Amino acid sequence: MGLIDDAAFLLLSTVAILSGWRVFATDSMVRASFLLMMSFIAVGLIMLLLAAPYIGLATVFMMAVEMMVMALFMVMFMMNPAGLNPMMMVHQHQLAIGAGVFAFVGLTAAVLFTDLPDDRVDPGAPVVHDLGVELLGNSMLIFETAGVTLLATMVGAVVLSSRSGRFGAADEGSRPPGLEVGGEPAGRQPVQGGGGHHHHH
Amino acid sequence: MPLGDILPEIAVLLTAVAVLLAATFLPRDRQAWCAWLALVGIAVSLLLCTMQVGSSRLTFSGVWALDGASTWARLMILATTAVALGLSPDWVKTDRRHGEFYAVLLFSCLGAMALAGASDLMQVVMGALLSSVTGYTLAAYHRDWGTSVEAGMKYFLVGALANTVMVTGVVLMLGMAGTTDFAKMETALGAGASAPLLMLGFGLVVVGLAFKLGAVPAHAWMPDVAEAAPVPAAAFLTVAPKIGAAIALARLVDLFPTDAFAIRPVIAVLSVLTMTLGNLAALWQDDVRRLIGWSSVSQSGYALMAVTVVGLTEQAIPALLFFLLGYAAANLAAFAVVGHLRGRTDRRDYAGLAATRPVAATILVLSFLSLVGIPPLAGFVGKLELFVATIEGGYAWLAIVAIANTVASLFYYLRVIGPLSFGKAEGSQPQILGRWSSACMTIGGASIVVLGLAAGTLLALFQTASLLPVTAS
Amino acid sequence: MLFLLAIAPALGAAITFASDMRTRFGLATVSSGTTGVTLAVAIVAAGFGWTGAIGWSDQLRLTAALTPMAATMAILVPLIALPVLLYAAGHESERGLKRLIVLLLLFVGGMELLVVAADLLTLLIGWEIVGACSWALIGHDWRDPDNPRGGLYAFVTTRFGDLGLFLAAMAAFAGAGSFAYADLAGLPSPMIEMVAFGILVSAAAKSGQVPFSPWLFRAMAGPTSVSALLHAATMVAAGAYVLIRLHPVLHQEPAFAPAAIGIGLVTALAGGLVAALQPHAKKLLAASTSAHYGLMFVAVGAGYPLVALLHLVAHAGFKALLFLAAGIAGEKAGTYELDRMGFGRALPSVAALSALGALTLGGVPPLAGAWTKEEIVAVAGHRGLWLAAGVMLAGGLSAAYAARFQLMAFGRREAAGGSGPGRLEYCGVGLLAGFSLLLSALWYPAIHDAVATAFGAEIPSSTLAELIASLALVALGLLAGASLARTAPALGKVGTGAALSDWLGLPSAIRLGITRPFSRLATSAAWFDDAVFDAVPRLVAATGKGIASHASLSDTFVVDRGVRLAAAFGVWLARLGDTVGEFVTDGLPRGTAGIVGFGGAEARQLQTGLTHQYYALLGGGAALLVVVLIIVA
Amino acid sequence: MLTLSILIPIAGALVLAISPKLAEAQARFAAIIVSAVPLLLLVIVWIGFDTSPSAPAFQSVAEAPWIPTLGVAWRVGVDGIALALSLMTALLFIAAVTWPADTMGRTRQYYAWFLFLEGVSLGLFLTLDLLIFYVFFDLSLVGMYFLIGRWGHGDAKAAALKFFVYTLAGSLAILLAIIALALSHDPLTFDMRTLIADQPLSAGAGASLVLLGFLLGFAIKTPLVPFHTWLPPAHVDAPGPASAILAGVLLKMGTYGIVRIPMSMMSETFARWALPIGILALVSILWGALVAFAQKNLKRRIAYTSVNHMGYTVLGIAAAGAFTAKGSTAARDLALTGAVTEMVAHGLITGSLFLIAGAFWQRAQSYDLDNYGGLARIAPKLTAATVLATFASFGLPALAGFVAEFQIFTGTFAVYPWLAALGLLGILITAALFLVMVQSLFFGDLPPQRAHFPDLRGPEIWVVSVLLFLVVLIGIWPAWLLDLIGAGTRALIEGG
Amino acid sequence: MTLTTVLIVAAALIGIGLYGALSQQSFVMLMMGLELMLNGTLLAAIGFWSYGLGGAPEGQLMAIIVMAVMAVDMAVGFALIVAVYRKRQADVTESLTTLKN
Repeated sequence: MGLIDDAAFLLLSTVAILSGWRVFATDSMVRASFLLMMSFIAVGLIMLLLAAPYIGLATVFMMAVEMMVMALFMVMFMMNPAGLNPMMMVHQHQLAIGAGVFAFVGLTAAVLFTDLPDDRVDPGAPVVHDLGVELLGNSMLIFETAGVTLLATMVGAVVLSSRSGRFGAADEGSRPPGLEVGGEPAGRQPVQGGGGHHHHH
Repeated sequence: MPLGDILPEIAVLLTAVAVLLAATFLPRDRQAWCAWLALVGIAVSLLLCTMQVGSSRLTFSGVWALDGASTWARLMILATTAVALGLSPDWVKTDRRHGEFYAVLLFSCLGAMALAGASDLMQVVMGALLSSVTGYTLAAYHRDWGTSVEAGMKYFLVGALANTVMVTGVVLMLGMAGTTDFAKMETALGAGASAPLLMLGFGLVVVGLAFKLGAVPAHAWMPDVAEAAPVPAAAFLTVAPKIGAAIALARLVDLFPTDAFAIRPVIAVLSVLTMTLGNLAALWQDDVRRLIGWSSVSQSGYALMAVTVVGLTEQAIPALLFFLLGYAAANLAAFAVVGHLRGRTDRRDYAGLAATRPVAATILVLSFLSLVGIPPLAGFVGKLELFVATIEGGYAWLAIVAIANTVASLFYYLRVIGPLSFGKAEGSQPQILGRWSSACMTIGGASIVVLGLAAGTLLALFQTASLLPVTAS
Repeated sequence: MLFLLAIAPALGAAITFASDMRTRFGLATVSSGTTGVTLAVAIVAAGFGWTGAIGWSDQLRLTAALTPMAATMAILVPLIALPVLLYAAGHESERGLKRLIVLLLLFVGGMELLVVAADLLTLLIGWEIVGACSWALIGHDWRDPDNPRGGLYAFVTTRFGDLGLFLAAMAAFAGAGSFAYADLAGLPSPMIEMVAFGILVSAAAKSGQVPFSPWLFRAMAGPTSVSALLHAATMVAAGAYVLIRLHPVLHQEPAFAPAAIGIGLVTALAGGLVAALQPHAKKLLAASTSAHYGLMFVAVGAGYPLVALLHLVAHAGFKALLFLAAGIAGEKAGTYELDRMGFGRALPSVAALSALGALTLGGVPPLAGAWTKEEIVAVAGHRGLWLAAGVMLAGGLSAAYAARFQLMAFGRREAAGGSGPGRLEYCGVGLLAGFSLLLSALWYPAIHDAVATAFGAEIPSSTLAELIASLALVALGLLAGASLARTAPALGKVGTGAALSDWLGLPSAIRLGITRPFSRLATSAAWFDDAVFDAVPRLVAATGKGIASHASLSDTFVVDRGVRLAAAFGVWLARLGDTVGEFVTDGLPRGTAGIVGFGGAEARQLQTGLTHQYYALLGGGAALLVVVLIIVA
Repeated sequence: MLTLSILIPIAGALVLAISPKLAEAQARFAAIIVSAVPLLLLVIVWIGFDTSPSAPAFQSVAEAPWIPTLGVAWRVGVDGIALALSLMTALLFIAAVTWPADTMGRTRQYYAWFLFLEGVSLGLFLTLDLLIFYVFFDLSLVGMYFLIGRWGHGDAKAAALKFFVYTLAGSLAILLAIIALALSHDPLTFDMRTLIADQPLSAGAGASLVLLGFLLGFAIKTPLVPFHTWLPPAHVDAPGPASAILAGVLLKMGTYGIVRIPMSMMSETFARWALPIGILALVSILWGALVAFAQKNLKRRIAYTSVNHMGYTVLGIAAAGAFTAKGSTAARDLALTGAVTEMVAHGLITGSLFLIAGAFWQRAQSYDLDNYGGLARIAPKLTAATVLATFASFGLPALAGFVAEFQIFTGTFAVYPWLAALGLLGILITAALFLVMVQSLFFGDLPPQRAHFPDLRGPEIWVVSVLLFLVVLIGIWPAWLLDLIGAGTRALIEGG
Repeated sequence: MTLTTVLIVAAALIGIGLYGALSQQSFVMLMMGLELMLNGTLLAAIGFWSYGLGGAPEGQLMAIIVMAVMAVDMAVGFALIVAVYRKRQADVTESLTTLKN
């Protein structure tokens, strides 16, 4: 059991890390999102190994859905139609690598230098049940807040992204009042009046 | 389930939902009704919250703190929301979906309140998250205005990283302390074990809260939002989340025993960096809104002074509360003036305002002087309390740094006040937004003065304000 | 009550000022009335032994009292002032005449206060009022900027001396807790020196002793009557008077006598020489004043204040007389250059009166001045032969310039012409001449013995040898003076003579050594103040004004400022090497301002608008925070 | 009574600011009336003031809570020192308000700010609470900032900004020191009387630091060299009446503060630092005089003499505070009485001088001494007033300045002989510089462009006459003033 | 498979995520970096739950919260990306530089 678990963990973590790394090494966004999904699924499976069936599965499913959405998004909105063209857009690369390595090394060091708690979960414990009790008991308020947050997120996301509303184009007139009535609003404005430009190689 | 303990929040939530529904069904020219509806909700909530004054207990299995700090902070947040709501209708009325604006504002208010009352790291995370997502939305609400969406996007990007960092920190702290419940954590930390991973987690949580607070190193959004978000949103976002986060951070710092962990000096350094950076960056600012934004950063630094000495002196919590109150009043008044003047923001455009719009000019001057800490305005009493607390807490050097910063800050406020008072107006009289902005402005200006003069009463109330789970020794 | 003596003239001045009296006669009436009343009060006060006291606070009390010598002085002042004021009312230009009279009366009042003072505070008050009045009087005709400049010079010089009196008062308080003369007797050691020398210095300054003498020349910018009063009975006399009055105290300090004698003798000789060379009538008389007060200093130093007082009285009479006469001559000539005068024919009566004064000045017996001078020779002789010789020499010089003055001013050179002096002027001159003549009675042993008894002091008698030697020198002096007047009328106008005649070059030495360096110092200080102390706010402002870009920032701040600082440093070092320390300490605020302004610009650069850099900032900050937290923990 | 004399002008200012219908003349008249009320009230207090040695130090005391949790309350009361200064302040404000000024079309605001400043200044002198003291200290900056910035000339905005920023730095240092001082007392209180009685912070490095905070703040406000550079521009660019108030009243806040706070409340520490303070004062005396001597600008010249005069004041205070050092009680009492008298005298004298300087600007828009000359011809009254004021300023006897300076020097000499002796040079230099100034303004030739330079007129004559009358009165018969001041200094010196 | 190894794997994911967040120009890719960080955090949470907390339900709750954060960030993030793209045609951080200093 132990050996198999260890082997599975090794394999899954390798997959998680490698695919995670590949996310930023591929030149297609769609591919990147599928790689990310892979990483998530690997982590979800590790969680299953860690005796967290509910969370593990939730992760797997949620992320699968989420990555689909992401891929869809890229196809729908982004400058890279179909998201299939090769592309690689990075900045402050050295620094980013350094930061990543630093974060990894630092966290690892902290982990190694810390006297970690050791209190294994009882394999037979009704973990899902416990979670349910927690959610509707002790941590009720947190759960409720999370619910409100999701509601607020939906409202916000809809407001920001919807193209048209009940009264026509949703964003028409959605700007500050003019400095004089009917005039232009005060303050700085984008140089090209809102035009961005793309950074293709 | 002690629902009674969160009645004010429930009131806000229900109002938000009601506003949302109303926004969906009301005809376009009646969308402003949503604002009044929201105001009524806030009023009810304020009333309910007032009834909680004096209570000091943990509820919802220790997740929610009903103590002086929380109650007063939530009252301030509600009042802030009310002012922002009052400013809003005239400002966003050209927007076709401004009904939702009020709803999001209410949700955001809820988030800040959740932060202020949170007595559990997970609740802190949720509060921060709720406050953040609504904040992004508010900042980017002018979807047809380039800088507004830019500000929202930047706010989001900084916030997303900060929240991620915070969540990581919370996980680490949970792992090391075995709990996220403050009361239990206090016991765990009382043992004095300072594992690297725990400190790491704490540091990351501090960064996450620094984002809400607008403190270094996650302050970058503050000037952008102040400059480009809709003015009511800017007014709200530079104030309300800060109040919540300051209380949350104070609560967190208070968990650590005063002798075993050297976290307070670190907070002090953060405070110094924040106030200095904010002031320096504001020094040559020509855009008044941005200037207020940077000054808000520096004010976060001052607020951190009180957080530094939490647990070291009884004055820390009264100082923090009153400082936040004074800051909120002054900042809201300043934004109200800007809003009232239809977003007028170039420093040079303010020339001669004292002659053309004397009331607005007076209130702006008052609010700036209050932010400097000129007596007897509210800001003065706040700073006084801060100085008393820091000196009593053994951080006199911090007070000296704050003083140097205050002097520097006077310089840039005067860069606005000067032309405003002494300059010659060019062109016609500046146009204004409407009666509601005028009312907000007046309320803000009056409260700066009244809060200063009536400081005694309030401070006496704050004096008894407890901070659970640890009461200041 | 005694303060009435000072208040009376001041009151007269106030009444004159308030009235719209403008005529010469009217002013003459008022002024003679006032001085007359003052004289009467003085006599009554002396007779009844009045005293006075005004309490300012527990520690400050103004007191007044008269000793016999003080009483003499109190009477002398109005006595001289009366004729001088009459003369002034008749002689001086009508423009501003009222102001002149008012100020002269105030002047008298100040002097009286000084005379009756019985403590250093009261003395100081009178002392400085006299000084201030002299400023206003010398600069009386302010339309010519030279006159107020003369007043300024006089005032500042004498005020420098006044500092000595301040010092004396301070030391008295520190030592005795009181300013009263009576309490000065037992002062402990460092205090008594300060009192003695402080008073000596201020007396020397007031009395035009070396090295303060040049101010008397500058004081000649004032009207003649002012000069007459100034030299005879008020301002200048105050110096000698205070030494006489405080002699008992001053003599406690053993070093006082040699110092006073030294100053006095040097001034007497130098003054005599300068006077002998002077081509300017009034300056000649002014130098002679210094010289004669020098003689009084010698007398006081030698321990005979009464002798000094008597010489002061005699001097007051003839010197006022001579000034008034010189004024008349000067008026006629339109200048005070001696070689342009010679009004023996034109103004015979004035010439005769002047001759009386000149002979008294020259020390020709049996006139009063001769007797008092011989007394000084005698007291000097008690001190040592060399001192007596010095005094005799001074007497010889005195005779020489007296002769020169008389012969040049009132010699018979020009025919009569134009009008003579008016009645009021005659009146003044005549009264003074009478006074001088009257004093000659001192030659009678009975009289001077009576005086000695009255004052309770000893009057030494001079030896015959001294008398003969002295009179021989006087005769020699007269001859020399006469011949100089004939053979070298332009003496002292050009060349070495001119240089020497202006106080032997002392004024230029003062100018080069004190005035100019001071004014340079002040200018440098002002520059320093602007350039360095003010650096903090100015730099902040400067950064705000013109400096937008980073490059220009560094240019202005580093390069330009460096250059400026270096240059400034050089100048500063050159000028004021000793204040380098200040410069260095002030680099700190200057630098702070620079950094703050800089920091302001730099801090904004942090906010690049590029989100990924905010990310780096956030990440870096978090990393730093965490690392510090872990390390500290 | 005292509270009223603070609040009435402030209320008057508010009313004036918000009554748009008022005509210019009405506003001015109202302001004069309101500004006179505090003087009246204070005179009443003065009449009832007991100067006998057995009387309590602080009289007419009143108290109302403000922030009880911090021990802050509205406490007012006067001792001899405060009463003398507040009387002078009230008088000078009437003078400044009455002085005809160019209000640049904003008459109501102009007078409102003056009244505001009057209330604030009186508050500072009358309060017995440290924090209220600070409140008024700061508010005085605000009032003056607006007066200079709005009604100044030249580079007024910059001068006002510099003034505000520089002096705020000082006042914040004071705030910290105040807090530290109050915290050292258990329980926390800002009551001056308690702190004077208890001397809570008596020794140690902490006490020195607190003292340093006070001194820095007050040295900036006073100002002492080298913290004085805000003063000249503020003066030069301020309107005449504002300059008069700045020099006459605001500078006194610094010296009064030194007397009232560090010297009274931490006398041991102050005594230890008295010598350095005295040296700083000496430097100010000499430096102020020296720099003033070189100024070509009328107002700058007067401004620098203020540095010099405040140096005298601080010198006297330093000597008076050096109680563990040598020097008898009488001498220290004399020095302190002199210092306070100097504050009053300087207020009156320099107040008049700046008003006169303001008259020059109003008539000819120039302060350059080289642009003037021979004015005695056409402006005899102006000449007389100026001469009298300058004489008083350089300490001529029979005028107020002498009474003050003589006491300072005499008192100081007994404690620090060298400082006093060197300080004497100051009165020589100031004499020279003022006489040169008088000379170049009034004597010599009249430049043709000044041919129509008007003499003092109307209210100007009255204002200057009253001020200078007091200067003369104090010079000749100062007993009434010294008695009042002495009541305060006696309690301080002998009680400490 | 111990807590240490799990945490190290989590650290690796966080490190990579941070790299992505810092290096990617495109908003979407940047967000992927953040997601990857959260992924690591999620793993750490469950690791702690499993090995250190004795199965205390708070660990699981924490994991749910991490997921909530992910979801919320995603949702609002995409909404914003849409809004920005529509108004500014911008999809990389470098395009948004109006607000600075």
